[in-house]
Amino acid sequence: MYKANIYVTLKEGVLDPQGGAVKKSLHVLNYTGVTEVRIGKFIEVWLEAKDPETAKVELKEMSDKLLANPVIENYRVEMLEVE
Amino acid sequence: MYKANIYVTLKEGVLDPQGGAVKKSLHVLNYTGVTEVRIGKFIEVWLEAKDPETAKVELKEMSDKLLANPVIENYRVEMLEVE
Amino acid sequence: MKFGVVVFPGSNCDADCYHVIKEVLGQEVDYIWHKEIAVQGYDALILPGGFSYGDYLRTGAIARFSPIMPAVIEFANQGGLIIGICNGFQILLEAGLLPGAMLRNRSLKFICDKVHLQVKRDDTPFTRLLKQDETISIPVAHGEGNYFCDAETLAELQREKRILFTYCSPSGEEDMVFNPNGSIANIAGITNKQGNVLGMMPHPERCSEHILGGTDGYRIFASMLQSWQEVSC
Amino acid sequence: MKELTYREMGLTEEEYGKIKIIMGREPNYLEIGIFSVMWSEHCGYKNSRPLLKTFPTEGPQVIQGPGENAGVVDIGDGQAVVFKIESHNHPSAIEPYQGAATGVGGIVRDIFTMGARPIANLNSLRFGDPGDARVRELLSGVVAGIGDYGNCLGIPTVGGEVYFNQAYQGNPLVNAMCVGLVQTDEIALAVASEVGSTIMIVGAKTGRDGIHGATFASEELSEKSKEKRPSVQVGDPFMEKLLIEACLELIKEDLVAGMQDLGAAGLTSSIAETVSKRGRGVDVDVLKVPRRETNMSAYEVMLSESQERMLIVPRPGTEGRIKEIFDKWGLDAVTIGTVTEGGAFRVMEGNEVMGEVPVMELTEGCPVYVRVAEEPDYYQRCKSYDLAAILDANPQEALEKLLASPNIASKKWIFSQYDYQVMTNTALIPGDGDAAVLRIKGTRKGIALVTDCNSRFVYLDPYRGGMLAVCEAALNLACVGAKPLALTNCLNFGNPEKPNIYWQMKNSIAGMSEAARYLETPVVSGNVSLYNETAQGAIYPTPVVGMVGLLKDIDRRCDMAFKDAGDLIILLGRFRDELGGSEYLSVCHGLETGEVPEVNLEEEKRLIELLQILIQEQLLQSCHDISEGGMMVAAVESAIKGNIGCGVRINTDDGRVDGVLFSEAPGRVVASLKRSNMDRLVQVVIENGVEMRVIGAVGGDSLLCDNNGKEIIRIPVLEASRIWGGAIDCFMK
Ligand SMILES: Nc1ncnc2c1ncn2[C@@H]1O[C@H](COP(=O)(O)OP(=O)(O)O)[C@@H](O)[C@H]1O
Ligand SMILES: [Mg+2]
Repeated sequence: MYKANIYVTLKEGVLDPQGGAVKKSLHVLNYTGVTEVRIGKFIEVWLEAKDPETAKVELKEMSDKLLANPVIENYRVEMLEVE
Repeated sequence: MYKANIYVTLKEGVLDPQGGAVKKSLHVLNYTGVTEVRIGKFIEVWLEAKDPETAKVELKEMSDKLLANPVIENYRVEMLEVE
Repeated sequence: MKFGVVVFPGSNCDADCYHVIKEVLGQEVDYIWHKEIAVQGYDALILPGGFSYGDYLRTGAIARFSPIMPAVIEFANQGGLIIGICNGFQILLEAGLLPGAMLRNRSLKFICDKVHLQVKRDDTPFTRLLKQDETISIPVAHGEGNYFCDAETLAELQREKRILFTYCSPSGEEDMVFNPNGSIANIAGITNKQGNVLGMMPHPERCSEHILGGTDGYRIFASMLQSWQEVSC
Repeated sequence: MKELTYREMGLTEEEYGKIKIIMGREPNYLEIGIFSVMWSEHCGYKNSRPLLKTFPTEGPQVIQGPGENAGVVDIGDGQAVVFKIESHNHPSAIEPYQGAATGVGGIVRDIFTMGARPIANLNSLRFGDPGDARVRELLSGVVAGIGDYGNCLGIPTVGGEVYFNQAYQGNPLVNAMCVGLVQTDEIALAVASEVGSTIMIVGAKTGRDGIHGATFASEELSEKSKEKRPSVQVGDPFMEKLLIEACLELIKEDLVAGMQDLGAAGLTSSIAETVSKRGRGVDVDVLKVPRRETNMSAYEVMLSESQERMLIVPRPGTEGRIKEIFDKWGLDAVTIGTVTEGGAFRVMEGNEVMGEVPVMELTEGCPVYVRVAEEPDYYQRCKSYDLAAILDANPQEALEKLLASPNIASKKWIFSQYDYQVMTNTALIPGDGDAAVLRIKGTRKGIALVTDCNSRFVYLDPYRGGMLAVCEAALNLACVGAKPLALTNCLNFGNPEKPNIYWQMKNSIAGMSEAARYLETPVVSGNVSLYNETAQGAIYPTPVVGMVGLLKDIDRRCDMAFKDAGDLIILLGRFRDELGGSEYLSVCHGLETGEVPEVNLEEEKRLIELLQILIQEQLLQSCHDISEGGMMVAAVESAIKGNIGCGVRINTDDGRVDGVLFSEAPGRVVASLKRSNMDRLVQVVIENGVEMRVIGAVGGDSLLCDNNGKEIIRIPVLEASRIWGGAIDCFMK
């Protein structure tokens, strides 16, 4: 059994209205030191695969196809082996 | 300048409709080894603070107050120093 | 009776609520801008639907820190009548005036439709003109109305009879099939312990005139008016 | 960012030569960029302008025709409606959610730019085969994008249309329409006339979004499109909501001399359009433009298509007050330039002149092409196709197939994702009538809204198809009891440089013009989207019509649901059995061919007027026009809506059975009425010179049809409702 943490973030230059709104709100709450906020997704996937290589390949495929939107998002996969 | 990665995840026991839907879609795409998917948020915050302790305290506060909802979510903060 | 409709920058049902109170119920009403810090002189507050701050991050999360909110909380603690509709309900949850939280609809899609509600109590300031176990028909329009709370809170809500509305079939049967968003125990609306704060996902202001296809919602506002008249006479 | 050549920016060699002559020198990179976006089809209408000139644009009801951000039509009592439709096809093909969302954002800005409060959105969508996974993805993304954006703004999305056809497989269409309400004395226009006036940019900060979007929208989609794709525009509906409120506040306080949204080609086109109207020039300093990203060049700032921005020309001395208002809404409002004499568009970076071009050459100077039109081979072939050789399908099976066709099936899967009731004006919600109806609070009036285009008809016969799009829209409005006032249109075609495509454009525009002229529904605004092609070919020619009508008394409106058992069902209009271009041929015989049914404008007009009278006199219980699926499907839809059965009788001497049941010949409606109203109704119908026939009665719990007394269809309403109601959900599961 494998567990993957997949971090999906907006590509540089792509507007992040959510991050912008949160930043403004943090300023209102007096955290004026905050200079930038970007909001992405943190996806946890548990999967069975015959070996770590297969798992890695599959995870990359699913990220490309489904988990991230390649037009506006980047992603990074981190895989752990669990029992 | 500090950068924090904040991971916001749904608490155990809280239904994750989005994670469930993604899992289903992955099965349809033939990734039948996927046993579970949970979707959370990956929040990146850049901030100025006089020292790392202050930064940490502030990050914890903002997470408690705004970034996560303790009724349904857990969070974890990871902080790095950047220039 | 004088109502105040609290307006957040992304509220969009504020004018609809204002219209119902003024033109249909015939009572006094003001808008209260979220940057105000007092709510004196009002007999009831409405937190209207909309997307208070774009509803980015979580619905209602940012609105809860608006300058007006301490006054709203104080008003609630003093026993003032507050109805939070849709986004208003979400804000009440985030502000802690009501327990629980909202998740995305089970379908992951925004849903705009007419649903049926079962009225659980008719002895509250919001439902006295309805009948217990009656089925009313009312519009919903939301992307995050999937109400969630832990088992303990749910038991408490049930024990204290704080669930005022549940989703049901046109003939009153409660079943997940008739629940548009997946909310726990088919919950559509709940009150606080004292019973003066109501949060509900469906929109009574959208069914308060015949031209809109129904008037069940009007009876909720009219209930508030009658309760107030009773207390103040 | 990598430098592009003028060709990559979409200019031809001749155009480039022309620019050199205008400039009297080699233009620099920024100047080439400015010309290329302004001379794109999207901004310059260089292939369509001569054709657009043929539209009728005037009428006593028209306050503002084409040429401003949106058209304006009088609805009495000092009030007017402002409306326009616009395409966002290319961005939606690349990123369906954001493409569609920003499409809504753009059209909404066009409306409040005129000083109007947006009160309704509609949309017209075309996709390929929903059996295809990519198509479903596009559909889901587009609908969610339209919904989320409009819902957040609190503008109800009250109507529209969706069609599925292989012709749109790689090139979906996403057209969004917005309607606003304005007091006639508060209409704002986009003009900057006073030399010395300042120019302000307000709203969102500028990033590198969608640079060259206008050019990109004027090219065919190819594999390369994905690479060339500019950084995708992301919509921020919350920002737009604030912008609406702030801008309308400025107008209420009469602070603005001119207002212009930033759409395609961003600052460049909005500035050029604002100052060129009066032959002025402008000095603009890009350093003053608030930015979201660092190190942006003048070129990038001028061409960025970042969303949710507006240009404002303040009345003298009002900048301070304007800033205050924007501050209240938490928005930027910054002075970036001045209106000058002499007509030069000068881009500065601080004190340095980065580029200078003559404004008029950007707008009026845009080259105009009258292309060659050539009748395509398929036209005569389809027109003369012998339909007599096609066998009648089993009526019951045919009806079931039609009800399950995604082009006819319930669109609830789509419109339930749109908040169609916010603002509490929607008196006829999606699916309940042939058009959406909104009340105008404080009056007894209502307005009716609709979009229409049967592109299969337009493909088979652009001239008739163009007429039909206008006629169907007008008839849909009449069916709810409204008087059609005026229209907006979005002309979606393939590559106009191809003679067959230009022929489609030319003829469909001619057909639309003729119908609009005859029905007195002038064109007050519109938009053109060309180059809708992929390697597989062009889309069906799709000139979408959006129309607005007026109801004097909103309490007298009519929906499509059958009401009471015993009510009679009538067909108003001629009994016809032409099957050319019908959904029946497509669904039951796999054919998209045949002669498009003839359109008789005089008949159409009489029917439209008759319906308004009948509904005004409250003689009808329901009314539904005959379109996709024909007479039988119209009756079944009314039955399903009313949750009650009906019986329809036909005779074979009326024509072939499938023709009578499923012909989509225009100028006809299926209505129901109380028996007691029959005498009066007959009298009015005769007075108005419309043919009429009783075809059945309402009642029972099944849908029945007899031919010469023999039952040919029997389906329980519940069953029909299940098929019709669930077809799209089935695909989308
Ligand atoms: N894209 C859309 N957006 C909003 N409403 C839509 C859309 N597509 C269809 N509808 C609504 O669904 C209903 C039925 O659509 P359709 O079958 O195309 O209408 P008609 O029978 O008048 O041609 C109408 O009320 C229409 O406004
Ligand atoms: Mg239709």
